[in-house]
Amino acid sequence: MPIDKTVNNFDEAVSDISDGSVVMIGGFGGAGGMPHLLMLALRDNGARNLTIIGNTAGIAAPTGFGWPKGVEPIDHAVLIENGQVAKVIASFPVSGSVSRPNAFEKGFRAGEIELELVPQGTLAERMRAAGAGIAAFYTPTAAGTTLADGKETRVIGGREYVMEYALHADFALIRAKTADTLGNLAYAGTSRTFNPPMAAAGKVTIAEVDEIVAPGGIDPERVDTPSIYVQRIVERPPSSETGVVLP
Amino acid sequence: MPIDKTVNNFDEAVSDISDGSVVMIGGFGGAGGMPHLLMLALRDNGARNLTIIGNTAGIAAPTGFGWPKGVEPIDHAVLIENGQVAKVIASFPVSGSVSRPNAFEKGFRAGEIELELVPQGTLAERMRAAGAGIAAFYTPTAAGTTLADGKETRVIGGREYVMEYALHADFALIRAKTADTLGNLAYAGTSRTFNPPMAAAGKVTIAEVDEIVAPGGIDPERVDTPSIYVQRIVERPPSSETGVVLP
Amino acid sequence: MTDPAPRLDRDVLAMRVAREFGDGEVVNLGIGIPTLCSDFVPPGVQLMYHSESGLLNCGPLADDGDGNVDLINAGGQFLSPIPGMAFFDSAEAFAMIRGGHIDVTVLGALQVSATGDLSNWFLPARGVGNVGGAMDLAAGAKRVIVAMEHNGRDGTPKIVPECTYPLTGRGCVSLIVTDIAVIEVLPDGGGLRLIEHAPGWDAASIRSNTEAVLQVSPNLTEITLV
Amino acid sequence: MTDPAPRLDRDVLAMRVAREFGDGEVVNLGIGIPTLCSDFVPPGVQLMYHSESGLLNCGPLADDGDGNVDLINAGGQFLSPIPGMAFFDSAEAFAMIRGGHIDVTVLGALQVSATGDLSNWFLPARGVGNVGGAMDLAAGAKRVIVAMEHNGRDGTPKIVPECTYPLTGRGCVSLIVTDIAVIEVLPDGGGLRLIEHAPGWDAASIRSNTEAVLQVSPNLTEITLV
Repeated sequence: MPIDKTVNNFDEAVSDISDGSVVMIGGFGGAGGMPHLLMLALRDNGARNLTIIGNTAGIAAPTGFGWPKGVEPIDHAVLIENGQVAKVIASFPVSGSVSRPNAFEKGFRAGEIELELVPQGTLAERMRAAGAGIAAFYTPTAAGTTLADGKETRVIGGREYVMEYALHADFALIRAKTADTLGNLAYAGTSRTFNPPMAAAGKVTIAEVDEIVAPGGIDPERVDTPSIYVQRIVERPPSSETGVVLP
Repeated sequence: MPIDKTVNNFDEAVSDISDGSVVMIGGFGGAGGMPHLLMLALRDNGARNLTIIGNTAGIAAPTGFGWPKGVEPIDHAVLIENGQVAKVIASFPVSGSVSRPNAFEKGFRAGEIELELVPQGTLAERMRAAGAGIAAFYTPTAAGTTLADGKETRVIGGREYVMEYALHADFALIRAKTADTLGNLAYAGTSRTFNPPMAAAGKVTIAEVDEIVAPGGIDPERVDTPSIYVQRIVERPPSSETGVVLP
Repeated sequence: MTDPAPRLDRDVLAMRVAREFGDGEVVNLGIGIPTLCSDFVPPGVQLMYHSESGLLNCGPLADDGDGNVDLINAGGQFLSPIPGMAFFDSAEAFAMIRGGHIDVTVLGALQVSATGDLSNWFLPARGVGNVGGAMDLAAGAKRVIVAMEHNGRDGTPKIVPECTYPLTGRGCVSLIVTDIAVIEVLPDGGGLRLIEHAPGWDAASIRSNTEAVLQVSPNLTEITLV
Repeated sequence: MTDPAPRLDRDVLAMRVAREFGDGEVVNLGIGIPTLCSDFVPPGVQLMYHSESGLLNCGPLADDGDGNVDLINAGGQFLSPIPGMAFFDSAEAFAMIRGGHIDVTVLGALQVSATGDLSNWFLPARGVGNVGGAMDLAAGAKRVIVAMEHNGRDGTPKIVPECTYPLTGRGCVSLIVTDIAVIEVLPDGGGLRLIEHAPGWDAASIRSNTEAVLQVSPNLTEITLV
C-alpha cells in the first residue's frame, strides 16, 4: 500500500491521547509554529492529568507575545484553563509581566500544577537526545545554579558540567508549513524552534500543517523533518470552516 | 565592512595548517561531498604528523567506492602516501577487500600510523557534541564490545551505555555545493554526511564549494550549514584550470 | 557429513528475508545478501529505505553510467531518485538509527551466538577492520535480522554458543535466516529455536551444522516464499 | 547620598555597549536595554545577529502591521527579512550558543558579583520565573556583557560581593556597562576594575553606589561614545 499518513480531522488525530499522557507542544511561544487546532482538539478530547512539555506554558494571552494585534491567542492556556494539566516542563512558563499572570501561573500558585523548569537549550537538547538514542549528556548550562540542584555534575577538561537525561513524550503535537503524504515536513522561517526535536522525541508525532502535498511536492533538499519521525499529518481547513481565527 | 569569507585559492585556504594539526576531512568515502582540492592543497602544504579524522582513511583508490568508472580517485590517500599522517580517527579506515589494501592499511601494518576506530554514528555524534558544547554523552552503541574497552559505562533505564567524549579539530576541510559570501552552505543529495557536524566541530572550518553566490543566493530555508560554523570558503575553478579531473 | 539437499542460493535466502518486512516499515539493508532483499519485497508491501549515507527513501540502483556522485547508498553504489526522498547529514542519519526509528535492519554475520550476540565486523586474521555503522545498527534498530550462509567456506558452523570473533553487539539479533534454516532468537537468553528448514533438510541435519543448542519449534515447517 | 550628575539614559548606555562589538562578530542581544544596542552599532562594523528563535542574520524590527508570525526574535517581536538569513531549530540554535559560536551576548542583570557571577532570571518575591535561554547564553557565549542600571529602583546596589538572587551562571560576566560606569571583571577571581565613569561621576561616587570592592584603573577615563 502506498504510505499515506494523512488523518482526516483534528479530533481523530488526537483521539488516543488519554489521562496521564505526556504531550509535547511545538513552537516557541508566539503564533508561529504552534499547533493551534491540535491543542483545541486535545481540549475537546478532555484527557486529564497531562504532562505538557514546551518552551512556554502559554504566555501569549496576557502579553501578545509573537501574535499579531487584534487576534485572540490560542496556546497551552486552553488546556490549563480546562483543568487538564498536572505538570508543565518548560523554560519560559510564565508571562513576562508580574502583573499579568497567565493561566499556568495561577494554577501553579494554587498548587494545582507542578513545574519542572529547564533552561531552553537544555530542554531542546534533552528532546534531541531522546530522538537520537542518547540516554544522557553533559552540558555546561546551569552548572553552579539552583537548576543543577540534585543533579550529577562532573568536571571535564577543567570545567563543570551537569548531567541531563533524555526527555521523551508519548505524543508530540507539532506544526509545519507543508507535509507530503509520507510525512516529510518543511517549516517556515523562525517557526521551526522546538518542532523538529519534538518530532524525533515523540513516540507518536502528529503534525498540523497548512498543506499536504504528494511525495515530490517538497524538494528533497528542503525536507526539515524526515518522515521517519512523523506518524500522523493533518491539514488545517480554512478559517471559514473551523470558525477559529488564526494568523 | 561587509562580511566576505571568500579565500582566493586553495593553497592560501590551508596555509596555516601545520605540523601536528588535527584535521577533519568531510564526506562519506566516495567522490561526493569530499574536499578534493583542499586535500591536494594540504598535500602541497606538506604539514606532517597530522591527525586526520574522517569516515574513511581513503578507500576509493583500491575499490572505486562511490567514484564513477574511469576517474582516478582523490582522497585521504594523497596525504597518507605523502607521509603526512601520524594518526587516523575513522569508522571505515581500510578497503573492503583484504587483497587490495589501501595506503592507510600499509602504513598501519608498517607501524607508521596509529588508528582510533570509532563506530560511524558515534563518530558523527562526537563531532556534533563538540560543535554543540556537549562535553560527553552516553550511547548504547558498542556497549559490550571491544570498542568500549577502557571506557566508562553506565546503566540507564536498565540498558548499558558507553560514555563518549566530544571530538574537536583544529581544522575542518569540508565540501558543499554552494556558499554565499557570508559562509552559509547548501549541499547536494547524499553529499552532506560528515560535512555539517565537522563544520561545527572545527575551530577553523574551510569549505570547498562549486559556487560562491551573494547573500540571498541561497534560500534561507535551504541553508544546511549556517555561516556561524564556517570561517573560509573557496570556489573550485574549472578542471581546465587546475588540470585535476574531478567527477 | 554431506548435505542432505542443496542449500538455498543467495536470491532465495533474500526472498525469505524479504517476507519479514511489514507494510510501511523503515528498513536499513547491510552490504551483500541483505542488499538483495530489496529485489524481493512482496507485492503490497511498501518500504521506506534508510541509508547511513544520509538518505530516506530512494529508487533502485542507477543504471550503469547514470551514476551521480551525490546520490549513493552506504555501499557507495549509485542510486536513482524517487519522489519523496529526504537528505540529511551523518549525525541525523545515526540519530535515526540509535534513536530506534529503524524498524528492521538486515545484516550479514561472521557468527551469531545462542543469546543473539552478533559478530560481523572484525576478522582477527586481518588485524584491522571497518566497523562502519554496524554497531550503531545492532544497538539501535528495533529488529535485527541476520542473513548469512549457515556455515563458513570451510564448513565451520557460524551459529555458536558464544562468539569467538569480536562482537558487534550483545543480544541484538532476533532472527537468523540462513541457506538451510530460519532460527528465532528467544528473548531474555532463552536460546535459539529452529522454525523453518530448507527443502530436504531436517532438524538433525541442521543441528549437525550448528554449534549452538537448537530447540525445535513444534510447528517446524519447510521454508516457503509465498 | 545624591547623585553628583545625571545618569546616562538607556540609549546612551546602549551606545556605549555597542562600541564593544567587533566587525564581523556574531552577537546575541537579550531583551530590554541589550536589544537597543543594535540601533547604535558603529559605522564600519557589520554584525551577524543570532536569535534563540532559530535565526542567524536578520533585518530591523518590522514596521507595525508588517509582522509575519514566522519571522520573530526571541522577544516575540516581528522582524524584517534580509538577504543571507539562515533558519534552524531550537536544538541547533542552542548548539550554536553552548558550542561557543556566539562572540558576544549582552544581557540584563538583577545582580553581578565581584567574581562575575550573574543573577538575572529569578525574583524570589514572585516565586516562579522564566529561565529561557539566559543560562545557556551565560555558559556558552565567548563574551558576556551586562548592560543594566547601576542601582535598583529603590537605589539598592546591583554590583555586590556575592549574588543573593539565584544565579544564572558563575564567573561568566566579563564587562559591566551601567548608567554611571564601565567595569571590567578581572579573570580568575581577580575582582572588579572601574575603567570608565559617566560625565560628572568619579570613583568615589561610583563606589558609594557599589557594594562590591571596586579597583580603579590607572587609566580611568570618562565614558566616550566615539
